[in-house]
Amino acid sequence: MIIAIPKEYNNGENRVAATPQSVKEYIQSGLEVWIESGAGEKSFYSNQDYIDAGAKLISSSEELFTNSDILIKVDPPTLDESRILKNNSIFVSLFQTVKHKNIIEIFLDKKITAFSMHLIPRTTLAQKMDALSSQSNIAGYMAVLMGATHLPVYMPLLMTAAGTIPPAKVLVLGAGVAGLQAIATSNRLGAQVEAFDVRPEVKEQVESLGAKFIEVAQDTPDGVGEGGYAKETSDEYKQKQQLLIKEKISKSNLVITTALIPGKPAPVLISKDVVDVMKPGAVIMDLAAENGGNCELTEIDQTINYNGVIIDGTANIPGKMPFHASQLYGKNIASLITYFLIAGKPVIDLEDEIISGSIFTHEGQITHQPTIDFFDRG
Amino acid sequence: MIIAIPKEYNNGENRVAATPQSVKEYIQSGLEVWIESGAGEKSFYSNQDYIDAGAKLISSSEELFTNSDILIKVDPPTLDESRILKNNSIFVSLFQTVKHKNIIEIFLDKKITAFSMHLIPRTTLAQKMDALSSQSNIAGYMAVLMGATHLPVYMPLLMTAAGTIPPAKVLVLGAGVAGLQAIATSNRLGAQVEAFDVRPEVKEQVESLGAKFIEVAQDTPDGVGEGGYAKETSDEYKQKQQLLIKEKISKSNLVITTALIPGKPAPVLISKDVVDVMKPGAVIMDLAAENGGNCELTEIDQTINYNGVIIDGTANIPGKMPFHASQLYGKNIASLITYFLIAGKPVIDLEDEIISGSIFTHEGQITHQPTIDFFDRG
Amino acid sequence: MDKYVNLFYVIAAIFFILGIKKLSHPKTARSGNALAAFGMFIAIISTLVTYTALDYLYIFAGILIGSIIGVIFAQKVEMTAMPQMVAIFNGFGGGASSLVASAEFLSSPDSTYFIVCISVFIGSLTFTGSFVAFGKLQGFISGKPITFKGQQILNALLVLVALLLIIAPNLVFDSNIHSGNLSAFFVVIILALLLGIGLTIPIGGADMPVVISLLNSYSGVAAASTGFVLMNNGLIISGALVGASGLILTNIMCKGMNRSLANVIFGAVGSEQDSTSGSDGKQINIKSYSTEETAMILDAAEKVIVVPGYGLAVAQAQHAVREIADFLENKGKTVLYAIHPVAGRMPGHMNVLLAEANISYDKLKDLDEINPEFEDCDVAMVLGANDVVNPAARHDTSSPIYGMPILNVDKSRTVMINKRTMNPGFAGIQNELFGYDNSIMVFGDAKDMLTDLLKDLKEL
Amino acid sequence: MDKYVNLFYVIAAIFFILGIKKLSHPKTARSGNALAAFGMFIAIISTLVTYTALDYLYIFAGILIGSIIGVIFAQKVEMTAMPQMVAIFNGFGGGASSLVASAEFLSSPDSTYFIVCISVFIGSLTFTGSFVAFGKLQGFISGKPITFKGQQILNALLVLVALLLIIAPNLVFDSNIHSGNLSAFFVVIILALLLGIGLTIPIGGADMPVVISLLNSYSGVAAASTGFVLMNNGLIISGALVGASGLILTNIMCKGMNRSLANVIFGAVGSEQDSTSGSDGKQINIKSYSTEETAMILDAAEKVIVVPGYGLAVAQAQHAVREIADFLENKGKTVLYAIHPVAGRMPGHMNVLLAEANISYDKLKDLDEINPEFEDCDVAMVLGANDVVNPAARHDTSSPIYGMPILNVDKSRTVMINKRTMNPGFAGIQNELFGYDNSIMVFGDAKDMLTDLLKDLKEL
Amino acid sequence: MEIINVLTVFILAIFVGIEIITKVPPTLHTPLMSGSNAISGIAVVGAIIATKIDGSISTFLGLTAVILATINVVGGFMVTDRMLKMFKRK
Amino acid sequence: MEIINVLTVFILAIFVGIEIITKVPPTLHTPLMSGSNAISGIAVVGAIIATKIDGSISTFLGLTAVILATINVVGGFMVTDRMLKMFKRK
Ligand SMILES: NC(=O)c1ccc[n+]([C@@H]2O[C@H](COP(=O)([O-])OP(=O)(O)OC[C@H]3O[C@@H](n4cnc5c(N)ncnc54)[C@H](OP(=O)(O)O)[C@@H]3O)[C@@H](O)[C@H]2O)c1
Ligand SMILES: NC(=O)c1ccc[n+]([C@@H]2O[C@H](COP(=O)([O-])OP(=O)(O)OC[C@H]3O[C@@H](n4cnc5c(N)ncnc54)[C@H](OP(=O)(O)O)[C@@H]3O)[C@@H](O)[C@H]2O)c1
Ligand SMILES: NC(=O)c1ccc[n+]([C@@H]2O[C@H](COP(=O)([O-])OP(=O)(O)OC[C@H]3O[C@@H](n4cnc5c(N)ncnc54)[C@H](O)[C@@H]3O)[C@@H](O)[C@H]2O)c1
Ligand SMILES: NC(=O)c1ccc[n+]([C@@H]2O[C@H](COP(=O)([O-])OP(=O)(O)OC[C@H]3O[C@@H](n4cnc5c(N)ncnc54)[C@H](O)[C@@H]3O)[C@@H](O)[C@H]2O)c1
Repeated sequence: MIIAIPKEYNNGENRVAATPQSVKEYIQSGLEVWIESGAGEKSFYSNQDYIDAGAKLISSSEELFTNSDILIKVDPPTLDESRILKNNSIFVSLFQTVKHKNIIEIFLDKKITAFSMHLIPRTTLAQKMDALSSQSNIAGYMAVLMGATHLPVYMPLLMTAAGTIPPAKVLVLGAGVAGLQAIATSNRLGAQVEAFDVRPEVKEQVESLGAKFIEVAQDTPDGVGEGGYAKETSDEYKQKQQLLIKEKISKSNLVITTALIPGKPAPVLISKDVVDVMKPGAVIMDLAAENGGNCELTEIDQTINYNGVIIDGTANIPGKMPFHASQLYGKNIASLITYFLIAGKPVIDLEDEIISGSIFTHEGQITHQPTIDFFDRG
Repeated sequence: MIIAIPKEYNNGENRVAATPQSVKEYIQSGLEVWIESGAGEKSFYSNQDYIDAGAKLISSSEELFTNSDILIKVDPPTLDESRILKNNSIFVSLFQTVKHKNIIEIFLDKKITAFSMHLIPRTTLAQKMDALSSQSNIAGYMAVLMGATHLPVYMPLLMTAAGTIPPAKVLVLGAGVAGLQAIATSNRLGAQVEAFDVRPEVKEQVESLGAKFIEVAQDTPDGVGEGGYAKETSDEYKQKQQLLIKEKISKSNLVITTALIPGKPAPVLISKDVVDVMKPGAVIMDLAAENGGNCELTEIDQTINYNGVIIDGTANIPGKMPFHASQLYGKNIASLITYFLIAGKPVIDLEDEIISGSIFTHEGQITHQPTIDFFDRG
Repeated sequence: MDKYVNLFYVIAAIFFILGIKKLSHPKTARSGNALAAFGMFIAIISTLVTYTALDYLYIFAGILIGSIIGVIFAQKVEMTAMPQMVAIFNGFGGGASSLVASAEFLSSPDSTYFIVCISVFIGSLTFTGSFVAFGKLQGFISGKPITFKGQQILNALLVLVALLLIIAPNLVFDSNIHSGNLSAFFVVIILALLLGIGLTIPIGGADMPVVISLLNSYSGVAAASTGFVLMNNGLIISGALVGASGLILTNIMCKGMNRSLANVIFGAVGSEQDSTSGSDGKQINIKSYSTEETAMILDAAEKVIVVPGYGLAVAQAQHAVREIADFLENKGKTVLYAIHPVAGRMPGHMNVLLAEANISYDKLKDLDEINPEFEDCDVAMVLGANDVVNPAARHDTSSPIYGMPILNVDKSRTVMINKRTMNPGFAGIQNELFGYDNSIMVFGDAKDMLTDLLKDLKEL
Repeated sequence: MDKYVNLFYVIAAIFFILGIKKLSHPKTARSGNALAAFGMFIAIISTLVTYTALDYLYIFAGILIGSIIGVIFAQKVEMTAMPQMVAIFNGFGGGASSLVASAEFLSSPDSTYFIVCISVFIGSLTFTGSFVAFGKLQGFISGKPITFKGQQILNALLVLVALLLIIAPNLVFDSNIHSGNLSAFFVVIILALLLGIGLTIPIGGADMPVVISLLNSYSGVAAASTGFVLMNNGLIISGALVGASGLILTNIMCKGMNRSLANVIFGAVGSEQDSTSGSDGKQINIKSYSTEETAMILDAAEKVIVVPGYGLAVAQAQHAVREIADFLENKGKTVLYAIHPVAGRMPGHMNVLLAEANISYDKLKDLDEINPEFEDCDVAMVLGANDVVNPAARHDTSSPIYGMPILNVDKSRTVMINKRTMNPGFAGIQNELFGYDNSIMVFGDAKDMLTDLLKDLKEL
Repeated sequence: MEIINVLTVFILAIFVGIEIITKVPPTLHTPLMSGSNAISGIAVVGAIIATKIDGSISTFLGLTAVILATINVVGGFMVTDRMLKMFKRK
Repeated sequence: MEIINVLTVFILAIFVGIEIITKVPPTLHTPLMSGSNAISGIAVVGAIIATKIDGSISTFLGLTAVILATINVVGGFMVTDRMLKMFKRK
């Protein structure tokens, strides 16, 4: 059984799907590991590191795709790449099914067993495979550092001989994993942090990090969907939210938005007219940029200055911290793969919650219900 | 009496020498304030803010230079600018006398009374005018944020489901104001911080921030010069230092260097062969870049990647945080100017320690001893 | 009666005083007991030597028999049965007092009727009360409170009638003083015996230690009143000592349970240990401890491992933890922190939390490092953690977290678990750990609990 | 002698016991004093009523005169002179005991010579000792220890001779018991009077309170021995009470000074307040306080302002400060932090430091905000700060920091300054604040000091 | 006077009893109870004296009292000691 | 027997004295000292009794004793009260 790790060619993608450490794990589980030359370079892992760990260095990307039984990646494959995948092989990467309809069709055609690291259930047991958690955590942390670097002001309170500097006001919208980490990091830097989220149980979590939770008064607590994800919310709610957000934003120095709704475009939390009332020098870090952005003005992978307000739409923030991002992602994927390997052979047990949850095509069928629904809708 | 604030045209200089707040102070002291249109823009102070504070908006830079009795700036003037300065007027800016010989000659010619904010004595009483302190503090803080953004690794310790992330190792070389603030900020972010400096009394200060002080074993404590500044140190000391530094650096993720010796080029603490043994992905923030850099490879205002080691030579880091940098610098200068104003008129008392310390040309004479020495040497 | 015997009684009393004082400090307790025993020895010997016309045969026979029984009891009893043993002994003591007073009264009925009755009343009450307490603890009588309607009224009636008979026997009985007193005397005994049962039976097994302590105080009073009957300083002083200090001890014990004495005696609640049934219907029997008791356990520990969880963050108790740890470390104990990879609600949550309290990185251990350490750990302090210490993950294949590596806190000698309720954690599953033999629960908000715990630790 | 008088004495004694108990708690102290006074009233009245053949004229005259003098003394004395007042009263008490015993002895010389002598010995010693203590405190005698070679030996000799005369007067004097006893009796009195002086004179003024407390205990013993002379339960119980509790109090006071009783009595150190001379030769008289005393001051405060400086950072005492502040806030006090712009060694040093201990931002006040607050602040706690609170900046034009705005801590009721030594801060200049009337110095590393202070606060 | 004296002694002893224990750690509750319970076996002294009283009932009662009180004393002190031995640190 | 009884009382009173104070805050040191000092003025009772003793010396000594002891008692309690009044919070 060959497991292959190709180099990532996407722009800004510095990560790699396996580290020398995870290569060792695969070899211990009885797999043969092929890796594309230079795959780890941008994550600061050298070819030599991989060879030392026992991997075979392959210089052509094509060779990997056509020969491997299991192919693991960070980003989804290109159409071309998916076309040369070996039939009936296993493919694993971060993969938003609603964005890559034609790739899925190829997968079905080739009877690829495809896993998306996006779909790992958010249960306690699956935590070690939960790439969304590990990568969001990095995004939340980095967003604060990048935001603070953009800011023309200090984050902490300082009382100096040349005057007292008030602490920066940080507002975190959407307090999932990324949001919570953003709260924690801003707090560490001494800023005044407020946060909010549609899921009411998040209040306690925000407070457990020492920040203030802003509540939108609402009658029915209907922001929660299945599996811990937020549903798109009612119109009335949205209105109230917009008002409160607008007021808070106008006073904030740094706004970090992380609101996502799986399988849908990110909700717009900051419209243009809200940005208009922000102070000059304020910064918006939009972590939802990849899914359309939580701010109306966000442009993906660009940092724009709109009337003195800086809006950073960097999509792949974990890619900016590639060493640890790859280490964690590599560990997540390795945990998934060793989970379904039995004596060096993959055994796909669709009864298993984690397997069935994270698989989306198998033996020519789409197995993931929301994806089926999406295909049905057209 | 007209006090004038021109716009800064240097590349990367976002600061301004007066904020609306300091304009008010000048007006209260009986001065007339002229400001160049757009001077505060890059610091997020609008023309309107200045007008509201009582300043007169002037669109031509030349008009300011030729008419003002007191001219305050952030950076030293260009040769052209200094040539049009009004005779016998007062000029104040950050000014390293040894770097601008020809400007000083013009000043002498025009009998300009010139103050350098670099020369403010480091005494308790002069703290509120101490621009080096206020700006170094920003540099130390920003250097950590910028360094952490460059780093491919986390700063804090994290124990997660995908493995334990060890804390980043931060090394601060030179623990003056900037170094101490860098220590404090790295500490806040959860890194493991070590620091060192040639002045032995700094040990206690480093420890008072919760970091570890690395000591170079030495026999005679001769690293201390007058006024709290470090002298260039003995050869033997340098050798031992180099060795210890090399060892520590090779293990560090982030190295922040701030070592300066006033009136001299910055000491080289990190030679090329030291960089060679650093880990890939390590980062050097060289805050001494403007004075030649503490690292041999530093290139001013560039971020280079040398075999995977990132060396950031940004010279004007406070300029990256212009709102507060200007606020503090503006306050520092205003404190100095109101200090020598009596009933709205400047009174230059060369008996006064602060005045005599920070002035370098007055009535056609160089008054600053090290500058005289420098001129004498040629 | 030689006058010097009283001197010896005073000396004996001094030994008792010192003994009791020392008994209330852990380090000196044993020697305190020995001192008290020695005081008793002095009292007995000086009595034997001074009083004349004693019936030595009976006395020695009695002492021999009593000693043998006492030694056997004391040797045989299991450690867990100590409280009931004390109850029996106490009953015997009360009985003895009452017998002595009776003997004096019966042989010379002009000895003050009043004081004899008091002595007999209290002694007899102690006698039966102690035996009921014993029965409850030993399981001969149901440990549950036995209550019926009008119980309190009946008890009150018993007391009133007895008091009436003690104060004015002749109002009720024969106006002939002697025979009237005699009848009243017997009735008082019977009433007291009944009252002892009536007062003790409605109290639950869990509250028995308090009751025994109270009865102990009574038996002191009984001895003192017998002292008045015999005009014997030794009995008076010792009896008064035990009576007063026993009452104080009873009060301390009540405070420790956060109850008033009245509540214990008349509450008739005497609830049993909590038992909670989880959502899956399984019953878990837990032991709920006060912070004071927890402090004692920590005090005896050498190595403590703190296991922080989400609840610690919710309570924002990071500084409180640090204070406790500092205190323990200053006492020379080792304190480590076990960080489970998924503790909290975001990766690294516990790291952020503990960093806020400046807890040194070298004390934070991850799962692989810390798990072997639990084997020789005295106390694992689980603070607001739940799922990450659930042993079901190790053995219960049906558990949704089966297979997740957990912190093996159950391997340590004692597991102290703090949370507010018996509610489950994030995974929504019950935790059998709470019912383990070496587990103790300390309920409450983590911050409040730790603050109290620190206070109690300092007061030890 | 009516037998009931003894009952009243017991009742009086109970009042004394309760009175002393209450006197040792701040909240109940005043009522405790009243209780004790009432007990005394009972004792006196019942004596007057019960004893017959009393010389009422003399008695009432005596009581009247004594009362008038007592009232005048008590009213007139300045608050600062309280300790010497107590010393005088105590001397009178000891004198009275010794006079009573003498009277009994002189009128009926067969009353036990031994016990009379003990009573007279202790009473007389207390009398002169108390007056020496008074003289030292009032300044009539030098407050410095007065010592000479062989002083201890002389005192020992006095004691030995007196003991000999008490135990075996006839070995020395006339073998005729009566006249021999009489001579010995007078010699004992003289020896005791001398001894009182000899024991007290080598002790320094600062230690006088301890000495007075010890003499108070003695006067209790004197009263008790007089009780034995008169076979009076009232005197015996009350005297024993005062004797024993006085000794304990003396011990507590010694512990508070970190000295042993022996050290106080024989140490002959009794050092005066420290005084330090700065580099410029100016003398500053400072008051050095213990953490225990500081705790009392904090306990009485409503509003406390913490002034952190570089020393707090050096000591890394940020968490300790927070703990103290939490404690004070829980007691309902206001705690604020005054951050001077140049405190520490880098801009914002104190902010970084206090943020580490999670001290809320709204409690941090900058110079302009906080300076008006000192006016109604009870205690300013200056922790490792120096230059930033140096009042020379306000008025001493020759000072190198003249003109710098400082934190006006000296405006608060009490300024508590903690540092390790009298060394200057960064600016290298002496700080006159330390010698201000409302300043107290608490020396030590800030972390250690705060830890102790917290302990002491909790023990109040 | 006798009774007054005895009362005095009684009252003072009560005060001593009240004051000697102020704080007891929970682990010592049972041993302290048990130890002071053994002291209340001082009734044995009374029992010994009671045997002197004439009359067979009294003697019988006295004998029984001696046995019971001795059990209380001997058993009480021994049991207390056993409990306390447990606490000794290894 | 009398003396034994009196001794008993004395000893018990000492124990009570030892036990009643365990912890006293420093501010109360002086008041407590002063208050218990006033109690030691119980010698006034002895002084009163002493006036009864015949003989002019005794009576004179008794009178002096009454005066001194009364000063101790009256002054002591009053001074204590004055001190304690100070502590009252405004
Ligand atoms: N690490 C992550 O990234 C992450 C993210 C999301 C979810 N999770 C999940 O969260 C769980 C973490 O495990 P855990 O053991 O840390 O937490 P947990 O299993 O959720 O248990 C926390 C316990 O703390 C108690 N608690 C809450 N507030 C408290 C307070 N103020 N004082 C004292 N106790 C309090 C609660 O019991 P009471 O209510 O009875 O007090 C609760 O049982 C895992 O299941 C994990 O999968 C982890
Ligand atoms: N803020 C800045 O940017 C900056 C930078 C450089 C210099 N400075 C200067 O530093 C000074 C700051 O004023 P400051 O009041 O904070 O400090 P300071 O005047 O330097 O005084 C600090 C005091 O703390 C005491 N101390 C040191 N270690 C201690 C410990 N472990 N425990 C208790 N006390 C300790 C020292 O006295 P002992 O030795 O007797 O204990 C010292 O007198 C000013 O003069 C300022 O100009 C400020
Ligand atoms: N079992 C585990 O150990 C574990 C680990 C990680 C995460 N989780 C759970 O997974 C869930 C999702 O976490 P995530 O970070 O991936 O979420 P996410 O990235 O999908 O969404 C980010 C956050 O945005 C919020 N959001 C959505 N719409 C919003 C709106 N209009 N306004 C404001 N906020 C909005 C969501 O509620 C969510 O908190 C959480 O419940 C988390 O607890 C569980
Ligand atoms: N009085 C005040 O309130 C006040 C305020 C600010 C600063 N100061 C004092 O001013 C002085 C200088 O501060 P700064 O930050 O401007 O210093 P700086 O920028 O001139 O130098 C930075 C640091 O580099 C160190 N250094 C020089 N050569 C070195 C070498 N070869 N290796 C390692 N380190 C080397 C210096 O010792 C100094 O600490 C300090 O003594 C500081 O305490 C005083």
